Amino acid sequence: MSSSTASSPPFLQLSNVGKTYGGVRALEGVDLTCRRGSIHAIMGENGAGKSTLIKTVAGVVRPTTGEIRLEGVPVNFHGPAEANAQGIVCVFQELSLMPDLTVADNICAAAPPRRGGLIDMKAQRRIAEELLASIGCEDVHPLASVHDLSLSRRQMVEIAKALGKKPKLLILDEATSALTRRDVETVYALLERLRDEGLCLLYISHRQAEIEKLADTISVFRNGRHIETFSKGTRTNDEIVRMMIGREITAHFPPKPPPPPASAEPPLLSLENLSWDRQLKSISLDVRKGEIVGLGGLDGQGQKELLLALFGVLKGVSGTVRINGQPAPLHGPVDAKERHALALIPEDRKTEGLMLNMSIAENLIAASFDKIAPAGIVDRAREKQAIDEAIRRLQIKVSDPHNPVSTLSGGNQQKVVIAKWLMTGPQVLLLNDPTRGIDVGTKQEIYRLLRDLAAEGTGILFYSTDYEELIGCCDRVAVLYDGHVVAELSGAGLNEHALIESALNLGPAGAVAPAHEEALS
Amino acid sequence: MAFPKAGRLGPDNFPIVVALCCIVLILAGGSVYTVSTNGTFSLLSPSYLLQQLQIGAFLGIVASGAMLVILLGHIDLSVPWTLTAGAMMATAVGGPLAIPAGIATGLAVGLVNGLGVTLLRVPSMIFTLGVNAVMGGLMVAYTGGYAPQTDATPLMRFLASGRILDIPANALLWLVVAIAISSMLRFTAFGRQIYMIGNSEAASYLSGLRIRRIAIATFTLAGGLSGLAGVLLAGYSAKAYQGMGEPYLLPAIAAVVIGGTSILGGRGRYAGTIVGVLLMVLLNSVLSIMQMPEAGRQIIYGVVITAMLLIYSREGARR
Amino acid sequence: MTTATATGDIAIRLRRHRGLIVAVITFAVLYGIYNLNHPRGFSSQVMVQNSTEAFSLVMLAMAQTMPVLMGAVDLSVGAVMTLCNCLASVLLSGSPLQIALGAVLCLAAGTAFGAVNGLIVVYGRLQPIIATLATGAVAIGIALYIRPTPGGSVDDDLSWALTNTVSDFLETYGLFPDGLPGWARFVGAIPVPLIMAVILAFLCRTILARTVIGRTIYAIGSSEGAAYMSGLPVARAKIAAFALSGFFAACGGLFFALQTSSGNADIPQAGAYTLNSIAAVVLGGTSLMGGSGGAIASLFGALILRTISFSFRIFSVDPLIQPLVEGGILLAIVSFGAVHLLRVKNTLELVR
Amino acid sequence: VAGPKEVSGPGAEPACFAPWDSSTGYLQWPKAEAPFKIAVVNGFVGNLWRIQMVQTAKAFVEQPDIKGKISSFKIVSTGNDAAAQLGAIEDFINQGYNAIIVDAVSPDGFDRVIRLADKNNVVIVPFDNTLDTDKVIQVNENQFEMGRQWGEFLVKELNGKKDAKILEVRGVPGNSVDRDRHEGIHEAFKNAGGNYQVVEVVGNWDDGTAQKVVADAIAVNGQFDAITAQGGDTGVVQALMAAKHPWVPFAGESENGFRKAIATYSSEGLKGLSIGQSPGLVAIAIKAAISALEGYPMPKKIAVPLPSADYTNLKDDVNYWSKLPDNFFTVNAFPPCNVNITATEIMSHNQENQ
Ligand SMILES: Nc1ncnc2c1ncn2[C@@H]1O[C@H](COP(=O)(O)OP(=O)(O)OP(=O)(O)O)[C@@H](O)[C@H]1O
Ligand SMILES: Nc1ncnc2c1ncn2[C@@H]1O[C@H](COP(=O)(O)OP(=O)(O)OP(=O)(O)O)[C@@H](O)[C@H]1O
Ligand SMILES: [Mg+2]
Ligand SMILES: [Mg+2]
Repeated sequence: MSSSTASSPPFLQLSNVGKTYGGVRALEGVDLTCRRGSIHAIMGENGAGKSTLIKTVAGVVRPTTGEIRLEGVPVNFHGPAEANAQGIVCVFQELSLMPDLTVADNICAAAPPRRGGLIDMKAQRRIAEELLASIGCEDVHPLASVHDLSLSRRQMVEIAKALGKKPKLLILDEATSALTRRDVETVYALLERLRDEGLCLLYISHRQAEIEKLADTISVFRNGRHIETFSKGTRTNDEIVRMMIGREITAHFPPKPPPPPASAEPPLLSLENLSWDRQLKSISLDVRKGEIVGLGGLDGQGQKELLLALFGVLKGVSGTVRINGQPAPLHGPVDAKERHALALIPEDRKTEGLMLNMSIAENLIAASFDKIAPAGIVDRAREKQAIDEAIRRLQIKVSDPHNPVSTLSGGNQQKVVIAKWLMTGPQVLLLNDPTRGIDVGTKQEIYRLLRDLAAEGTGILFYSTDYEELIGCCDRVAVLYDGHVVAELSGAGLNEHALIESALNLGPAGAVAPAHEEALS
Repeated sequence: MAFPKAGRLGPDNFPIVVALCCIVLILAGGSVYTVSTNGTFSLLSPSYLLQQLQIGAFLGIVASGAMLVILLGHIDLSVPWTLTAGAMMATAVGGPLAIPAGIATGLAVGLVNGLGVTLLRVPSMIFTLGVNAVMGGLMVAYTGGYAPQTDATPLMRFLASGRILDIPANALLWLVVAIAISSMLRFTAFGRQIYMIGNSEAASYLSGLRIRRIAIATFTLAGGLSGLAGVLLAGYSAKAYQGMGEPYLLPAIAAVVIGGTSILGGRGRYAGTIVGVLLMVLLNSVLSIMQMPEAGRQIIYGVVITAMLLIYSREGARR
Repeated sequence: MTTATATGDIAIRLRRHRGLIVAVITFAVLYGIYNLNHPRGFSSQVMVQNSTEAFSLVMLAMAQTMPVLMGAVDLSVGAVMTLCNCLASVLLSGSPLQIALGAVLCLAAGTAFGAVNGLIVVYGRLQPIIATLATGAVAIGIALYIRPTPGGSVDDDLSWALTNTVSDFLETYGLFPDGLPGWARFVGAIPVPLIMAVILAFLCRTILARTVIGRTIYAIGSSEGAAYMSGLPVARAKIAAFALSGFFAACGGLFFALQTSSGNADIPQAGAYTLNSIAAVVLGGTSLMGGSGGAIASLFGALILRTISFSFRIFSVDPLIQPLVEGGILLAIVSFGAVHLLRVKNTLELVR
Repeated sequence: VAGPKEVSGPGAEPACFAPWDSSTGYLQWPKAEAPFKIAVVNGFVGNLWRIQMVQTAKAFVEQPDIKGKISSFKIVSTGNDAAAQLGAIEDFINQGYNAIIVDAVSPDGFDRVIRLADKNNVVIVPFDNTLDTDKVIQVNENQFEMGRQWGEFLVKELNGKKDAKILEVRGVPGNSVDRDRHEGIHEAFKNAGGNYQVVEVVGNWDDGTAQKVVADAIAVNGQFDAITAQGGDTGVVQALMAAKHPWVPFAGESENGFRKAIATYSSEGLKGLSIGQSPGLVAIAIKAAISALEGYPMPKKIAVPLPSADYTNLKDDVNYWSKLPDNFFTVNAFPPCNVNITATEIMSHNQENQ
């Protein structure tokens, strides 16, 4: 422990905290201490127990064993409301905004300003405006419904909401995973200011760069156990990674093959002047066999819509899509899957990717009935074989494929989604930020998998908010800005500087569209 | 999880066992009554039990349709007048085409339900309510304007109240329906996909399932089962009449839920529905035999359902 | 953000209240047509009649709004109304004090029954739709026990005073023996049930829009998990929502007793009211998924439903075609909501 | 002051508008100007009885002697909702209708509309499901008497068997008709002085329900010596046949199916009595309303003769129709009232309409 203030008790102290879900030990014998005026990062691979740890502190789950002390006093919360009352505020990994309520209602949800016993709408609006302004989100209207906001705006609203509770201990559980670069800067500045004001901050992220920049203390978790706590800079990155996954990691990204020679063969997927609503503007793009094409840019510039459009989810898309040179009209997911062998890994795995209450096995076969039930009757043997193969291929950590998929950790859930689609044998794979909230180890597995698929001839279109990932993993990156492709980067031109420059539309091509504040999507 | 491994008391089997115990309790309670009044154990006689099976078969067939729709995450409130319309059309057409006409009527109403729910995206609870009102209106207008024939054909009568080897013919028909539906739910892509859509429509859609077609087919099938029940009921009563469907809506839903199917969809076993139906029918019959006044009957009805569901949910919480 | 958002505010509010606006316009059109064709259209008598007839359904629509905003359904509202109707037929007579006490008891009974529903849903973890289906049977059973056959007595004066205009009310109780003061003459033509319905609807709206419990009700419908994580009193709000549902159902039952001067444990009637309450809420534009909509919207939904049946008294429609027309109009109005599908360009929004 | 005056009899056309009993009072309204505006406010419409009633009303006002007296005629059905029914009545009062015929959803609760009707000199005539009030004129068959005749018939057919086991299939619980008929039946049993064992089941006047509960009752109680059912009689007959229960004396309603069964099986022991509530009551109610509007004194309670037929006097195409559906209610015409629309006429009337 690097703590030196021995006189006063530490702000937060966990001793021997453990939590089991049925047979699963999510946490075991955790001892942890957090001081005021520090940003304390928690690291660990998927399923390491980070979220569970946070939930025990925030009163969402009751620990099965152990004790939590706040400023030396043992506490036992019956729900997040009680924790909030003690100044423990958490921004959870799964957003806790109510989508149908207004931004102001959300921000002031639990303790709205009141006058004469009734909620004071004017005061509430003022508070919301002030909080939003303090994190640089003046573009969010306090009366807008949250469901009209983009994911990155929602995360900012979530942060504003947490700040409104006047926290003493602020916990951010992957709260910045979808933030745009610019927001991240604002949030960094904010967090540092809060630290200087004497708050205790717990910060969970899978982005090593963020932690390097922000944290002063780092704790690493593995398999529900606290491995070590140390000050930033006392360990190398490789050492940290080894602590997290318990083994050596060699190269971060698999090597890229040399660019294929220009061929007369038509591209696998070819978009021409694709437009939709106000969010996609005349997009032209090719994906060749065996190529991984990235989609870059700030969040909410049309990347998500482009993937949905290709999968036939959007109505009123104009322009042409060709697959292997043949025009491929976009009729819907069924058509995309069965006729064109497309696959989409959606944005939100909990609601769009998985049937959470169903078993892992059922989820794996969900897209492959034409394979395992050729005549409409499920072939049990084929089903079992397909499931086993999928679990093996993606190394999904399951004790029993008949358990509900909701019992898996985030990373393993994502693997289930990917495995489900690989089972269909897609020729084009569309990925919407597949590594969001996934640990380095799993990320690496996914990168390698993508590379292997490409080598087998699959075309991959890959949207990510992580620049490093785009650079390391993609052969070529199309950067979107306000629905336009503003740059296509490849080879040496594919670097962080160029990515950021074109994402902000500052490139030599100049402003394609008038500067447009991304607010309502 | 929809398909627990055989041999263990999974969360989907627990309600079935509890409901079976409840059935035993009902029969025991009823027998205490018959012994004290008549000195007989008539509730345990094969003839009484077979008769309950015969009466239960109608509810069983309606509940089969209700279960499919509930598994899909919807509800069908159009059962009363769909059933009646099936019966009235069957008797109006008469002759060898009577039964197909009745079932076809049900299928048609179910198709309309399915189209409304999937294409118009009106919540099923409200759309089927509207369809029920429209069907009621149609039948009133039809009866008033055309004075239709309402006598059941001999085949309908035989299917509803005949016996084969002393077993009620309609119970055998229910058995056929039961086998067909439970194997459909277990072994066919269609059945599995009903569960998936019931669990998450968005995920099913993005998995490339034909969610509309499956939903329409499910509603249509449920409508057809209501039509079939109408045909049989007309055979049982030897005629079709307006109010015949009313007593089947809520008991069917109750039977499905008592059988352990989640009212939210995506989870449940057909065996549960069978047990739920038998429970409802026996409870009704025993209360009628005991000459229980309506007030007490309603209270017992409510308390039994609540108590059983509380037991299920406690069990669910324990896991 | 002071000047620039003035128009933005209006646009955003219109967007948030689209359902309500559609309901108000639909009602205005239907009700306008009815009155224009009525021999005594737009008169006080017609308003008295219409508001008396609509009152109980409006209350049940309020009662149903609470659970529906949470994404639940209460299938016991009709039964609780019937129970309170039967109770009132026993309790609403005697001295003014006894009557007042009786009314309070009825409302308390309805509220308590609703609270029990809430407790079963929260602590028994049952799905509301099925739990209330079962408790509704219990409520009807108790109602039948209290009043095995229709009948009972309700104070005549109170019944007359509350089902007529303000001036009738004042006259009945002789509040102004020397003639009505100016203000009373001014408001004298307004029906008392209309005033009560508006007050209760605004009470309901205020609870929903301006209290933490109300906000939690919306939050639960929007995302229950998020509401819990946000530290909102989820369990308390659920129980409160069902208790309030019981309270408004009791208001409906109480008025029903005043209107009919009797109690009647009529099972089909209870069922009809329950189903109509759901239809009213939906016609008001409140989503059965919860999270959006409101009390005022449901008020108009109930009025639309009533106005549809008013029309048969004005226009000559073959009596045996009327049920078909009524069902058809209901189906058409709810299907009309499908036009918004034409605007949806992202089909994923449809399957949520 | 507006409203009817209490007067003493005799009233108009006593053969048709027969007073209930000697104590029945009379009401007289001020004479109104013909032609009249008349409305029928029905409750529930989803069964054949009500449909037949509506058709009878429509046909009746088309008859030459009535047509001239009516300027506007409307029928609405409000469903199972007392508030809507009361509202419809009030609405018709507001619209200036002269008379409103009501098949009431509830026997109580009409105080307010009766008060309004009196204020406006509107005649309200409840029929079939009548009201517990003496402030209006009402038209009905005597339900208690019907029950008593059923009971007496069974007593007679039991040929002095005093310890007989009798099955009584009751109607909708809580309804006053069910109560009155039940009391009439038991009055007859009591007067006969026997030691009858009566098993009651609830058939809700519904064939399907009646059939089920009778099947249960037979399975548990064995054979009965006699049966009485308030409705759903064809269902009861079906249950007897299914259980191979021997035919026994059976007193019940007037569905065509029940009369067909009596006609077919009376020789085998189904000695039946059929008395029923007639949908034709609505015609008498309309006629009574017109008579009241013309200023004649009218009995507060008009007893329509019980249309009765038993196994000894059933005749095909006269009081039952072997070719017509079971559901049909056989009795529709009341000659003393000049109400001569028979059940079959209603059907052919419709068929011509097609
Ligand atoms: N409700 C639950 N029921 C059963 N097991 C659970 C539950 N929640 C979490 N677990 C299990 O507890 C372990 C720790 O999960 P947790 O969500 O804390 O991991 P994490 O470190 O936050 O992972 P990630 O980085 O993927 O979010 C995992 O194995 C997970 O499967
Ligand atoms: N004066 C105000 N200043 C700031 N915010 C306001 C103001 N009035 C309303 N709001 C916000 O706008 C939202 C809509 O509220 P408002 O009360 O105006 O509409 P409403 O008609 O009450 O809505 P509903 O019908 O849903 O109850 C509220 O949730 C609140 O957040
Ligand atoms: Mg986590
Ligand atoms: Mg508001």
